Amino acid sequence: MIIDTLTSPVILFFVLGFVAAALKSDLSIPEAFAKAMSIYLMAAIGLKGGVEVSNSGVTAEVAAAALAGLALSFLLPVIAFALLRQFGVTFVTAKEILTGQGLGPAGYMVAVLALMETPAIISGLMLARRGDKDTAEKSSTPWHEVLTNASVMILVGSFIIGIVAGSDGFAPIKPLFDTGFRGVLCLFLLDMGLIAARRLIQSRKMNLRLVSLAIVIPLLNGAIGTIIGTLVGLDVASAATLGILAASASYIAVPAAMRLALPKADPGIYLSMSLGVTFPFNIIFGISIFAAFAKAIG
Amino acid sequence: MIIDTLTSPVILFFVLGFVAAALKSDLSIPEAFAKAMSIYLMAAIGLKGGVEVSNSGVTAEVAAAALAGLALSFLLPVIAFALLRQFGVTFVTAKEILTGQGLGPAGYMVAVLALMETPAIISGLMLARRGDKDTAEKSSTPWHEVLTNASVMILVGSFIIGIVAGSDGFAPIKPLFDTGFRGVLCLFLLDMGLIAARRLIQSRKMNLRLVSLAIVIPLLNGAIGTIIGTLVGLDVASAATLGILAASASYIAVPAAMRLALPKADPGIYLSMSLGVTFPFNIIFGISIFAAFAKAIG
Amino acid sequence: MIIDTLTSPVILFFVLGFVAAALKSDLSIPEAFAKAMSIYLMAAIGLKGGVEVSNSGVTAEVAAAALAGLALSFLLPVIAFALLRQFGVTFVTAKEILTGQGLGPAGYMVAVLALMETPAIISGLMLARRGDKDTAEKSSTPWHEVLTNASVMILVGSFIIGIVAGSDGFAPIKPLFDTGFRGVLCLFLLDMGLIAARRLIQSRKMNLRLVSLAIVIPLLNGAIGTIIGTLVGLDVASAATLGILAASASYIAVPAAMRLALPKADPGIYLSMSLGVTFPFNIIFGISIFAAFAKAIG
Amino acid sequence: MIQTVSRKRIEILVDTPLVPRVVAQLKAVDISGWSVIHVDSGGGRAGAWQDDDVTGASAKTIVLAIASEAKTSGLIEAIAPLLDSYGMLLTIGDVQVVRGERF
Amino acid sequence: MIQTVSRKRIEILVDTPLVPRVVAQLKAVDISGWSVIHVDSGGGRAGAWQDDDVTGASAKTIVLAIASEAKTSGLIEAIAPLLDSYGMLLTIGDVQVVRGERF
Amino acid sequence: MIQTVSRKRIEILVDTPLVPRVVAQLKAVDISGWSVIHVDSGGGRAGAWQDDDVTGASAKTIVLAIASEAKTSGLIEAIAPLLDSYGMLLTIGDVQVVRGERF
Ligand SMILES: Nc1ncnc2c1ncn2[C@@H]1O[C@H](COP(=O)(O)O)[C@@H](O)[C@H]1O
Ligand SMILES: Nc1ncnc2c1ncn2[C@@H]1O[C@H](COP(=O)(O)O)[C@@H](O)[C@H]1O
Ligand SMILES: Nc1ncnc2c1ncn2[C@@H]1O[C@H](COP(=O)(O)O)[C@@H](O)[C@H]1O
Ligand code: NA
Ligand code: NA
Ligand code: NA
Repeated sequence: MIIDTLTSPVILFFVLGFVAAALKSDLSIPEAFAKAMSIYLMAAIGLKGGVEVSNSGVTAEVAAAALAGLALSFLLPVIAFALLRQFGVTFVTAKEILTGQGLGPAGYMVAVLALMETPAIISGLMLARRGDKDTAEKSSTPWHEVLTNASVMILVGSFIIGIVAGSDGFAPIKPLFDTGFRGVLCLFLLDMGLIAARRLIQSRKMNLRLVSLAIVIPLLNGAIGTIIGTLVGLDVASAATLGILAASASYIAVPAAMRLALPKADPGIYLSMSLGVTFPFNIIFGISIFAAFAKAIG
Repeated sequence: MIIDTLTSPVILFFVLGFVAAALKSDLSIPEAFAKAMSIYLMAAIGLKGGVEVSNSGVTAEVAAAALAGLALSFLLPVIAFALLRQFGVTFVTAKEILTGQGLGPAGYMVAVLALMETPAIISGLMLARRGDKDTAEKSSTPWHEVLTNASVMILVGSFIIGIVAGSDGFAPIKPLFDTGFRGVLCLFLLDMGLIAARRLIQSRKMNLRLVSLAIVIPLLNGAIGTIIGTLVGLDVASAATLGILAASASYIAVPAAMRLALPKADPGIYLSMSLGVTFPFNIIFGISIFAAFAKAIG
Repeated sequence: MIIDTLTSPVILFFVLGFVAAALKSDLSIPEAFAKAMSIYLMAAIGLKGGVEVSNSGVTAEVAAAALAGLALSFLLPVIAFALLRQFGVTFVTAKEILTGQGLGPAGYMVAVLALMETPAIISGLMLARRGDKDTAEKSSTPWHEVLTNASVMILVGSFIIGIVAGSDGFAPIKPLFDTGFRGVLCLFLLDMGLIAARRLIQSRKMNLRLVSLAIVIPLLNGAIGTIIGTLVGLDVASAATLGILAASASYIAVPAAMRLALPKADPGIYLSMSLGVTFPFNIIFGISIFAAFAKAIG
Repeated sequence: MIQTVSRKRIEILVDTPLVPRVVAQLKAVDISGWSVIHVDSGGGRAGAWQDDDVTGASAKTIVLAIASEAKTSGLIEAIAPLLDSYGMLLTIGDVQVVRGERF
Repeated sequence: MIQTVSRKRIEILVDTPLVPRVVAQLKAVDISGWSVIHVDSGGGRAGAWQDDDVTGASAKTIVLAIASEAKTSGLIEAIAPLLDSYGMLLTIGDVQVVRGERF
Repeated sequence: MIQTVSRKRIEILVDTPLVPRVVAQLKAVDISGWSVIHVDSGGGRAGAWQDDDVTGASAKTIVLAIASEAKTSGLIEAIAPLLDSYGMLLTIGDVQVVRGERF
């Protein structure tokens, strides 16, 4: 199954970006285009999730997944305490890979993603604050920043649009948001590959302990997520997806919110671990691992 | 019918952008991407209009619409005198909404849009100049800037390309310019929603009189446009479209030309009214109002 | 056939850009978007070439084309000595135009393009260095820069991805990379038209001798390429394509590599000739000329 | 001849997400105008970086403000404690401006 | 030791559509070189703004020019009357340049 | 009162592909920090240009570095020979910085 993953164009483009940056190529994706792609991807997953929920309605399974996601999202930061939670792009890639293996997670899992994003940021911030007692900024609440964070807005917003529009309303915009989706994901992962390798090369403070943390903690969290997903009765693919969500970083949403809420924290090392280690690991191995694990315990 | 409008994803994305900016979210569409989308949208409507005229030929109806558009475009600035004429994006959105309601305007209406853009800018400039007698810039003619304005160029240029290429030439590029169109429009209106709300929040000089002007004048102009469209024998949808064109601002073309031609005029208040009030009003209410009015008198 | 070329939307958008810039319109394509389009186009041609080679396998014909391309790529700079070799965008446009005339070159020609890009840069650099004996930079090798050049990376990388993924892996990303291709090419050529005309207007050092060089040398090289292609047994369209490749500039890859390797050389005059003269000539006349020539000798 | 007056040109290099904080500090000392310029890449003690980070968390910008000497002193007092912890860089130069009343 | 000479560093903040006008003024006083830098956002008496305006009418840029003192004086005379009406901001600083003959 | 020290503000306008060369020169004279700002367009003896060139070969940027006077002198010596052949523009101004030990 890792072989399957490794021959998917989506992953191969990530590898291409990684190799190009490792070879110190001058290849780079313009910042504005990378941001546009991330907005497009978020809007597309939000819309598709919303349309699927508008089709299925809010069933017991949807509610169970949502509750499991919320619980995980609040608890995992406390369990892992050292690393902030992470979601987002990995989810999208996971969905593509799993679907390519005939293991498409239920459409409502995107709603779970949106649900998990927010409390994860909040828990992360609360934990980070505990070690930061004497700052003047302590009093300023980050809630507003978290809830109006660009990724949360676009994900939740387009999820609601998807519910309101339904399949019929979605039809005319489907060519852009559905058909074009995987191609854009390729180019986005090309950029993520470039960023991951450059982060690793430029990072000076990275050491073996941090690298293993950046792998072990997601593995742990992913296992917990997969188990809980299975316990609340999700199908194999959805449980694996919950595992992947629990193992991933919101590479998009969390760091900017953290930078604002905790100006004293250097984003460099966190970003290096998150984008340089955890993300490649999750993309290349994590997705296969949790899928296998979910199948085994499912 | 306003309900129909309000559940269209295109409008919902506008609302999402508006809400996000009103909540002071950091969501923003990169400037380069927004400009790219506006170029794409202009090229797409130009091409599609050209292809339709190449199919239908220049019939009496086309000629009537073109003449009505030109006349309106020259006269309305004089009638409304206080506000510059406005078209462009609203037209595109109107076309989507009306088509979604089985009321697709004739394809040649895009030619009318292109025809109206230029004299509207010119009339606006001439009126604005009357109150600006003592400037050194007075002598420098704005004609060149107006006729080579980016929006006019791309709209007229791709309209001509559409006529030359015809349906056959258009076929290979149809997937990008036709199928992807509505999706891009969603993302563009997301940006317009963000801009509209930010303009309103940041504007200091806005007052109730200006806001009502920014609504009443477009309503008046739209009514005149719809009546003239009906009088020259356009079908209901095309007459409504002419009304919408008459009610709208060239949110893209006019302000930059004005800034160049009248350096002393602060674009802030004009942009706040145009992007913050008239555009949202036209998108959410105007389209439905003129469609209903055209049906009533049609 | 030149008429056919001139009514293709791809070429018409180039003409539109050229005319707009010649009229000093303020129309411009945001830099980030233009770069994104060039990355997309390179990825798309690499992928499609790779998929075609994965379908056909490496036949004798593919090997012959590859060898002819490599030989040409090393030798032509020496023959033409005054002008650097040029490929890339012209190839893509040529492929569209020829295919539109029922003359689609074999898919593996894209591999030839990628193969030719690298030695062409290297030969060009070696020649340029001969006239630059006394610089401190002489010793620093440009090989690394050339081989990791962004265009080479993306072209070779996505070519390999195309081979690995094959038709099945390519299917899900085909809507973006295949169906949308020609539309994006239109917008990209719109930008190239703007750039070409602006280069010509702004260039102060251009004279008739340079302009004729910028036309005669590509014509010569293209003839040699077409002859060699025919001699090694390529079909008419592929031989014409080899001619076009031999006649073209890597408008994307070469100049940036040159700027780095030869800081003393002013890129201005080279870019003016390449983007302002050779590219428009090749696009509008060269493609038809080499197609006719290949048919005549084929 | 047109009269010019001396003013300070303040340049603050700061992570983009923190710009609102810097602007708040400017307003607190009554500096009412500022302009923000994007920084593409750079390097320092913490290594090199580019603006390619999709999260935007490590993007940097320069906040440029023209102000009177008095207001500038106020700003230095207010902002100096944050310089290190926020990873900011503050430089102050002298410039001449025409009609400087507004600064 | 390499010799440096004193020149003026002129910074003109202006609405992007007006850049050609500013460049024309520079050329009129024989300043033959300039560079244009994009400004992302800012704020002043007329409120805050970003470059998000698709019309481009309110986008701002900085025109940067290095010039001799004499040419700079000429520019100030020429451009001062426009500063207010065009909403421009002009600052002049001192810099050292190597091989300053060209400015 | 917060203490400030004098430093040099070095601005090097250079073709974007050559930035790594400039950074290497900065490092060679032990200037360890720099920031890179994109230049949109400009004009000089060789005519006007915009950043619209898809090849990136003629795009320009400003490398900005704050450094001590001693290091700046070293840089001028090292970089002056390249200025003309590389088509670079180097200006040096005076600025005050807070906690200047790091430069
Ligand atoms: N003191 C200042 N320092 C830097 N930029 C300023 C200053 N004042 C105004 N600006 C810039 O000039 C623009 C127009 O200023 P104003 O005319 O005061 O609204 C602002 O939006 C800022 O971008
Ligand atoms: N006096 C100047 N002030 C600011 N920028 C300049 C100046 N002279 C030249 N430049 C910039 O340097 C580039 C190359 O200048 P040149 O070598 O004179 O063509 C120009 O295109 C401008 O971007
Ligand atoms: N001496 C300097 N001159 C200009 N920019 C600097 C300097 N030192 C640091 N910077 C900028 O500030 C950022 C953070 O610096 P540091 O905290 O030293 O890593 C760098 O990445 C540069 O963009
Ligand atoms: Na990037
Ligand atoms: Na925007
Ligand atoms: Na461009």
